[in-house]
Amino acid sequence: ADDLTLQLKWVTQAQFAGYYVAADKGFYEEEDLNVTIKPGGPDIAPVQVLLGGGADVMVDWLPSALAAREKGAPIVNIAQPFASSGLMLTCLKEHGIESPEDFPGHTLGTWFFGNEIPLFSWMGKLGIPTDGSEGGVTIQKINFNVDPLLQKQVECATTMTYNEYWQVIDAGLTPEDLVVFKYEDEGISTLEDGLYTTEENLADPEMVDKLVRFVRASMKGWKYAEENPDEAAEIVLENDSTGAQTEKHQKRMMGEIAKLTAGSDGTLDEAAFQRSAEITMEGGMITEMPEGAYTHEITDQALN
Amino acid sequence: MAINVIYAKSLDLTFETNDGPVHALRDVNLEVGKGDFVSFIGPSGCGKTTFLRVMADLEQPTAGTVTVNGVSPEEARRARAYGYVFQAAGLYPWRTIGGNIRLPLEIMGYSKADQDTRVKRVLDLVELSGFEKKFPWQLSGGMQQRASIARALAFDADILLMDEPFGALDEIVRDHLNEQLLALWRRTEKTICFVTHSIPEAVYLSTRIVVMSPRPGRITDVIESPLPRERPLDIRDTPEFLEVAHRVREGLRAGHAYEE
Amino acid sequence: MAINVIYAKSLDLTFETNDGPVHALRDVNLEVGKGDFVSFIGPSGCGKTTFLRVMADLEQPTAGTVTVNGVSPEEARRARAYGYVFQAAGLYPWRTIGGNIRLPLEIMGYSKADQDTRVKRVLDLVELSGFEKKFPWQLSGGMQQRASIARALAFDADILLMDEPFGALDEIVRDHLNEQLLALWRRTEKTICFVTHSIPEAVYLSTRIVVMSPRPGRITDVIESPLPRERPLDIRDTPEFLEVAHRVREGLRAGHAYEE
Amino acid sequence: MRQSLIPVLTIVAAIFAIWYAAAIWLNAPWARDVAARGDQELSVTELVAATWSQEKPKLPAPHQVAVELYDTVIDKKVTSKRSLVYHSWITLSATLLGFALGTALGFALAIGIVYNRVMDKSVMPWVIASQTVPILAIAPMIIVVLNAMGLSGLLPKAMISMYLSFFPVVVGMVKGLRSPDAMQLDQMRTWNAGAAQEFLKLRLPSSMPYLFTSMKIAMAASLVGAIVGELPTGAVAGLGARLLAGSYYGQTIQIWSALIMAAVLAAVMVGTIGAVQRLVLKRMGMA
Amino acid sequence: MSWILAGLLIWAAGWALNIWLARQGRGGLLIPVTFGLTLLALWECAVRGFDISPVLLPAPSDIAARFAASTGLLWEDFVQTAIKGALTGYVLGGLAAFAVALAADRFDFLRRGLLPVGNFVAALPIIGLAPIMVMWFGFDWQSKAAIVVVMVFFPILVNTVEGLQAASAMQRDLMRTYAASYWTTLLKLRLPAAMPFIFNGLKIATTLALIGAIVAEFFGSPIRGMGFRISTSVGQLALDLVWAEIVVAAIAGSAFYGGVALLEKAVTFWHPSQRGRG
Ligand SMILES: Nc1ncnc2c1ncn2[C@@H]1O[C@H](COP(=O)(O)OP(=O)(O)OP(=O)(O)O)[C@@H](O)[C@H]1O
Ligand SMILES: Nc1ncnc2c1ncn2[C@@H]1O[C@H](COP(=O)(O)OP(=O)(O)OP(=O)(O)O)[C@@H](O)[C@H]1O
Ligand SMILES: Cc1ncc(C[n+]2csc(CCO)c2C)c(N)n1
Ligand SMILES: [Mg+2]
Ligand SMILES: [Mg+2]
Repeated sequence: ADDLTLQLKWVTQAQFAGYYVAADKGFYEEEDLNVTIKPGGPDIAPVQVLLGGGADVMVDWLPSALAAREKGAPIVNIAQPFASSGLMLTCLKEHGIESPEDFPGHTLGTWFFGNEIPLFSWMGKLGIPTDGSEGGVTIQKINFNVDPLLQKQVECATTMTYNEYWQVIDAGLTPEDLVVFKYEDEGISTLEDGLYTTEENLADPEMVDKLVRFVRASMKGWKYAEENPDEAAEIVLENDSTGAQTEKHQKRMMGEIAKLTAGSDGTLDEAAFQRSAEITMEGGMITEMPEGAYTHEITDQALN
Repeated sequence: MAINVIYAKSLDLTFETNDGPVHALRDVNLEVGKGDFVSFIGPSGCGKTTFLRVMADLEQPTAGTVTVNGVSPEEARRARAYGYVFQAAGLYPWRTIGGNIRLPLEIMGYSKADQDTRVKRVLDLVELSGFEKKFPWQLSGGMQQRASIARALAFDADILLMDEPFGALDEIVRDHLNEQLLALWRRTEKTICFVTHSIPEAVYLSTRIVVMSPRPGRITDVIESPLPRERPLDIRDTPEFLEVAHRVREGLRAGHAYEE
Repeated sequence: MAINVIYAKSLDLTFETNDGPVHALRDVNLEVGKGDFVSFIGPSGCGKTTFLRVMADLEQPTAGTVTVNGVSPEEARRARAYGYVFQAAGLYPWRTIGGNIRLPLEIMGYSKADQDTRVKRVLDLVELSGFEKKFPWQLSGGMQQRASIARALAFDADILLMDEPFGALDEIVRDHLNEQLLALWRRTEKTICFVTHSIPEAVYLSTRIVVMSPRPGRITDVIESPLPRERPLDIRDTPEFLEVAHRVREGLRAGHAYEE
Repeated sequence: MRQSLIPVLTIVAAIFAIWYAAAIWLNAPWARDVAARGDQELSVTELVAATWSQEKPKLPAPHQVAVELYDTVIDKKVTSKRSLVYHSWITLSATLLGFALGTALGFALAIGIVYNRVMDKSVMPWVIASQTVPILAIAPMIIVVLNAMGLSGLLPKAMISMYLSFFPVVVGMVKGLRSPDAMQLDQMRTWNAGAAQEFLKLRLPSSMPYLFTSMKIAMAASLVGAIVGELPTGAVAGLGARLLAGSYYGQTIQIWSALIMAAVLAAVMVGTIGAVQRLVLKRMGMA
Repeated sequence: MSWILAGLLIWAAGWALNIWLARQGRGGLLIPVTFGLTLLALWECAVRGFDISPVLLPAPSDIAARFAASTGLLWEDFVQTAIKGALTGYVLGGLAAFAVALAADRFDFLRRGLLPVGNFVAALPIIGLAPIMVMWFGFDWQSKAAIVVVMVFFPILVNTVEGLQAASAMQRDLMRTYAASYWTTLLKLRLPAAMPFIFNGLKIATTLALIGAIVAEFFGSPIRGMGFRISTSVGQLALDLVWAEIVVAAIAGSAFYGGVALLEKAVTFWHPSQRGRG
C-alpha cells in the first residue's frame, strides 16, 4: 500500500469525521492507501508541516492558505469537501445587540491567525471603525474557546456552528439568550476546510495518482459520515487519544458538520473561491488576486 | 568574697560524631575572679577551644554548670559581656579590614565618630594602619589574625576570651602585643581567658595558668603565678619565671604519652 | 659545585590591589643547596609566604628569575618535586582526615595498598591515629594543622615547602614534631624551606636562617648555623645556639619600627 | 519529617479555606446570572452551594477537582486514554528524558566554560540568549523539523525539556565549579593534578550544593518543557494535551486536575532530588 | 553548494579568530559577537544553500530587513510585554519570593509548612496557569505580570533559602558573641553570604520572566505584545516578523541578564568565583 500523511488543522473532532471514517471503514485500504492522520493544534501551522515534509496533504481554510501562498509557500487546493461556512458571531442578548447596527461601542472577540479577516472586512462593509475610536468597536483577540464570552470579557465572540456555539449552550445559556450572525448569511463567508498539497507533489504523476485515490476515498468517507452521523462520531471518539472529548458533543457536532459538507462532491466552486479571495484581499491578508491556487485536476480524476 | 566572673562546676561535654562519641571535656571545675588573667595550655585537641566556647555560650555542656558574671553564659552573651577572638581569623570576605573591625561597633550601636576613632586606635595597636581599606584575602595570615584581634578589642567588653590569638605572629610582634595586652588589662581591669601553646607566653601574661590534658579533656593543674602585675619583658629571665615555666612544662608533658 | 636546588636572583613581586600596588618582594636573592634546611623568619606580612609561593609556581614574580632543581618552578611543579604545607590547614571539608591525606596519593597514582600504609604511617607520625574517619570540622585547629602536615609528608617529594606548619601546636607536640622532622630530613636528605615565627625553632631546625624585613619584603640577613646535623633537644641550651638565636633576634628587631 | 506534618497541614488547610472562598467570589456572578435567567432569588446558602458545584466554574472548588482526580486516577484503568495516570506517565517520561539530557548538556557546557577560555567568552552570552527565545514560539517549529526528520513521540518533547532545563544547570554549575577558594586550587597545583583530577576531586565536590539547587529548578523547568512540547504535537496525549483539550472545551475542572497532577509530579521529583541531596551531602560530611 | 562551502569556511574562520582573540586575552564583547556573527553567517548560507522555504526558516538578511522596517511595531510590543509584563512581574515575584524566604527563615513553622507547599504550588506549569490568570486578571499586562510572578518565584525562593544557610559556623558564632539580633545577623552576615546564591536565582529568573510574559500572551492579550505578534504571525506565516520579535526578545533578555550579572559582580566581588577566573 502507498503511504500518505494527512495533517489536520485542529484537534481530533467530528470536524474531520470524513477522514477518520474513511480510515476506519477501510475506504483508504480499498484504494491501496495507508493513510496517517496527524491531529493539529493551536500553534501548529499545517503549511509548515506540509513544506517541512511532515505531511503530504493538509486541511486548511482558504484565507490562510492564500496568505501562505502569497508568502511563498507553493500550496494548491485540490479538493473542497466543505461547501459552506460554519463561522458566526455569537452575542449575549443582555448586552443589547440585536442587529449589526448595534455593534458600535461593544467588544467583539475573534480568533486571529487569519480568522479575524472576515470580521474586519465585515466591519469595513458596515463602515464601523475597529481602531477603538468613537463610534467604533473594540476587537479583542480570544483563544479557541468561549470562556471570554461566558465571563463577559467580550460581548460577542466568534464561534463555529458545530462547536463553540454548543459549548455556550452547554454552559447553561439557551438559544434565546443569544444572538447569532452567520457569516454565510451576511455574505462574508470564506471557504473553510479544504485539502491542499504542494505544487511539487502535483508535478509528480505518482503522487497525483495517490492524491486522486485519497480524495476519492475521503469523499466516500464524508458521504458515509453524513449518512451515519452517530457512527461517525463514535469513530472520531475512538481516535481521540486525549480522551477529553464527549460523545454528546461529538454527535451534535457531526450533525452540524453534515450540513456544511452537504452538497459538495469535493469539487471547488469557483464562484465561492472568487468571493473568498476578494474578502481575504479586502481584509489585507493578501495583496493581489491569487493565480493557480487551486486545481480541479485531482477532483476531476477522482470523480470519474 | 567577690563574685566569680567565671565559675564552672563538673562540666562534661561529649560530641556525637558519625563514628561514636568524642569526650571533649570531663569533670572540669574552675573559678575565675574579676581581673584575673587566666591562660589555658594543653596539647592540641584537649578541649581548650571547647571550654572557651562553653563560656561563650557557643557550645552547650552535656552536664554540669557554668556561670559568667553570676548568670548563665547565654545571659552574659546577651549582655555583650565578652569579646571573643577565634582560633582562625574568620573575617567576613565582603568587608574591608576596617569594615570588619567596625562590624561589632555597628551592631552595638556606637556612634559613627566613635567607630572611626576606635577603628583607628585598634588598627594602630595591631600595626595595621594603612590596611584599613584592604580586603581580607589581600592580607597575609598573620595580618588577618591581627585584624581579628583588633576586632575583639574595638569594643568595651569586661571579659576577653582569646583562642590562640598570637599563634601566627612572629616573636617580636608577639612580644609587642603581649605587652600591649598586659597594659590594656592593667588599665581596664578586664578579665581575660587566653588559650596559648607557648609556655613563656602563658607564664608572662597570666595570673593563673590552667593546664589541661587530652581525651577526655580534664584540668590537670592550676598554677598561681607569683609574679607581680607589673611585668617588664625581662621578667622572663628571673628565677621565679623559669620556675613557673618549668612547672607548666612538667604538667604539659604528663599529657603526652611519648614523653613519659 | 653542586647544582642549587633553589636559586633566586633579583626577584621582585608587586600585587596590584584596589588601592594601589603592594610591594611584597623586592630584589630577593637566595641559593639553597641540596639537603639544606632553610628557615625563613620575619615580621608578619613581610613576604615569606609570597616567596614560598613563588618557588612553588603559585605566584609569578614581576621581575627576576627563580629556578628549582635547575628548571623553572613550573617544570619542577609538574615533576612533583615538592610537598607544600599551607599556612592554613586547608583540608577539604567533604573528605575525612584519612581521605584528605590520601588525596595527593590518589592524584599521583599510588597503589591502593601503598596509600593505606602511607596514610597510616603519617597519621601515626602526627599522632592522629584514630581520627582517620573524622571530618575536618570535627577536629581542633591544631589537629587540622597536623593533618595538613601529614598530607604533605605522605608522598615522596625531594623538596618540602612548609609555611608555619607548627604555628597552632603546643610546645610539647612542637618539640616532638621538630625532632621527627629533623630525623626525616637526615634520613631522606630532603631539601626543606620552612617558614616560622619562632626563633628557637628556626635555630634548632635549620642549616641556614633567612631573616626578612617588611614592605617591601627584602632579605636582610642570612645566618649559617654552626650547629651539627645531629641535634638533640638540649642543644638549645648550648652557647652556640643562644648566640645564633641572638643574631636572629637582632635581625628581626631591625624590621620593627617600634623596637628601635 | 514528622515535625513538618502539622505545619504543612496547617498551611494546606489555610490554602483550602482561601480556595473555597475564592471559588465563591469568582463563581458567584455566573450563579447569579443563571438564577436571574430562571427568575429565582438565591439565598446565601444556595449561592454558596451553587458556586461550588458548577459544571464549568471559573474556579472549581477543591472537592470538584478531587472528584475529577479520583475518577481519572483511581477509577480508570491506567492504560485507558481517559486515565490521568496514563497521561502523567507520558509527560513524566518526556520530562525525565529531557531532564537527563538537559542536565548532561548543562554539565558539559559548564565544564567547557570553566575550563576553556574561548568557550567562557563566547558561549555563555549565547546560552543566555537562547533562553530568551520564547520556547512556545519555536517549539512547533522544532517539532515540525524533528518530525520531518522522522523523529516523533518522546524525543521532540524531551528536546524542549532539555532546552529549558540545561540553563539552570549551566548557571549553577559554572558558579559551583568556580567556588573552590584559591588555596584549595593551589594545593591541586602543588600536586600537579591533571585537569580531570582537579575536576573530580575538588571542583565537583565543592559544586555539589549548587548542583542540587540547580537540578531542582531544572526539573521544574523540564516539566514545563514537556508540557509545552505536548501542545503543538497536536494534543495527542499527556498532561499538556489534557490542559489544551480542557481549555478548548472550557473544562476548567479538567484543567485543574491536570494542573494538580503536574504539580504533584513536580513536587515528587523535586522532593526526590532533595532526598538525594541530603543523602549525598551527608555522606560528604557537609550536612 | 557554493553557499554550503562558504558556510563551512566562515565557520572555520570564525572559530580560529575566536581562539586567537582568547589567546590574546583581549576581546571582551568581541568574542561572543564573533561567535554570533559566525552562527548568523552559517544560518544564512544554510538557508540559501539548501533553499529552505521562507515559511519554514527565513534567512537572517530577511529578518534584518523586516526588523528595520517595523521598529515602531517592535517597540510597541516590547513596551507591552517586556516592560509592563515581564519587568513588573519580575520585581513583584522577586520581592514575594524574597519575603517568603525570609519569613520561612524566621519562622520555623512556616519553613516546614510553606516550603513544601510553596514548591508544590510553584511547580504548577505556567502553561496551565496562563489561561487561568487571563481569566482572573484580564487580557492586559496584569495577567502577564501575574504569570511572571509565579514563574520567577520558585528559583528565587529556592536559592534564597539555600543562600541563607550559606554562612559558615564560625561566621555565625561571631555574631552570637556580639549577641546580635536576628535582623542584625541577617543584614550583616547572612544576606551578604547569601548573595551569590540569590543572584544565581535572579539570573535564572531574568530569562524566565521574559519567556513567561511572552508565552502568557499566547493565551490572551490585547492586540499588541511580543507574544501576540509571534503567535498571530506564525498563523500568517510571517516568519520574518516572528524572528524579528525573537531577536528583540533575545536582545532584551540578554541585556536584562547582563545587567543583573553586572550587579552581581559589584555585590559579590568577594566570592571566589568572581575574584579570579580559575
Ligand atoms: N593576593 C594578594 N593581593 C594583594 N596583596 C597581597 C596578596 N597576598 C599577599 N599580599 C600582600 O603581600 C604582603 C606579603 O604577604 P605574605 O602573605 O607573603 O606575608 P607573610 O610574610 O607570609 O606574613 P605572615 O607571617 O603574616 O603569614 C602583605 O603585605 C600582603 O598584604
Ligand atoms: N564539632 C565537633 N564535632 C565533633 N568533635 C569535635 C567538634 N569540635 C571539637 N571536637 C573534638 O573535641 C576535642 C577537643 O577539641 P578542641 O577544639 O576544644 O581542642 P583544642 O584544645 O582547642 O585543640 P587545639 O589546640 O588544637 O586548638 C577534639 O578531640 C576534637 O576532635
Ligand atoms: C490558526 C487556526 N488554527 C486552527 C483553526 C481551526 N479551527 C477550525 S474550526 C475551529 C474551532 C474549533 O472547532 C478551529 C480552531 C483555525 N481556524 N485557525
Ligand atoms: Mg583550639
Ligand atoms: Mg604567611
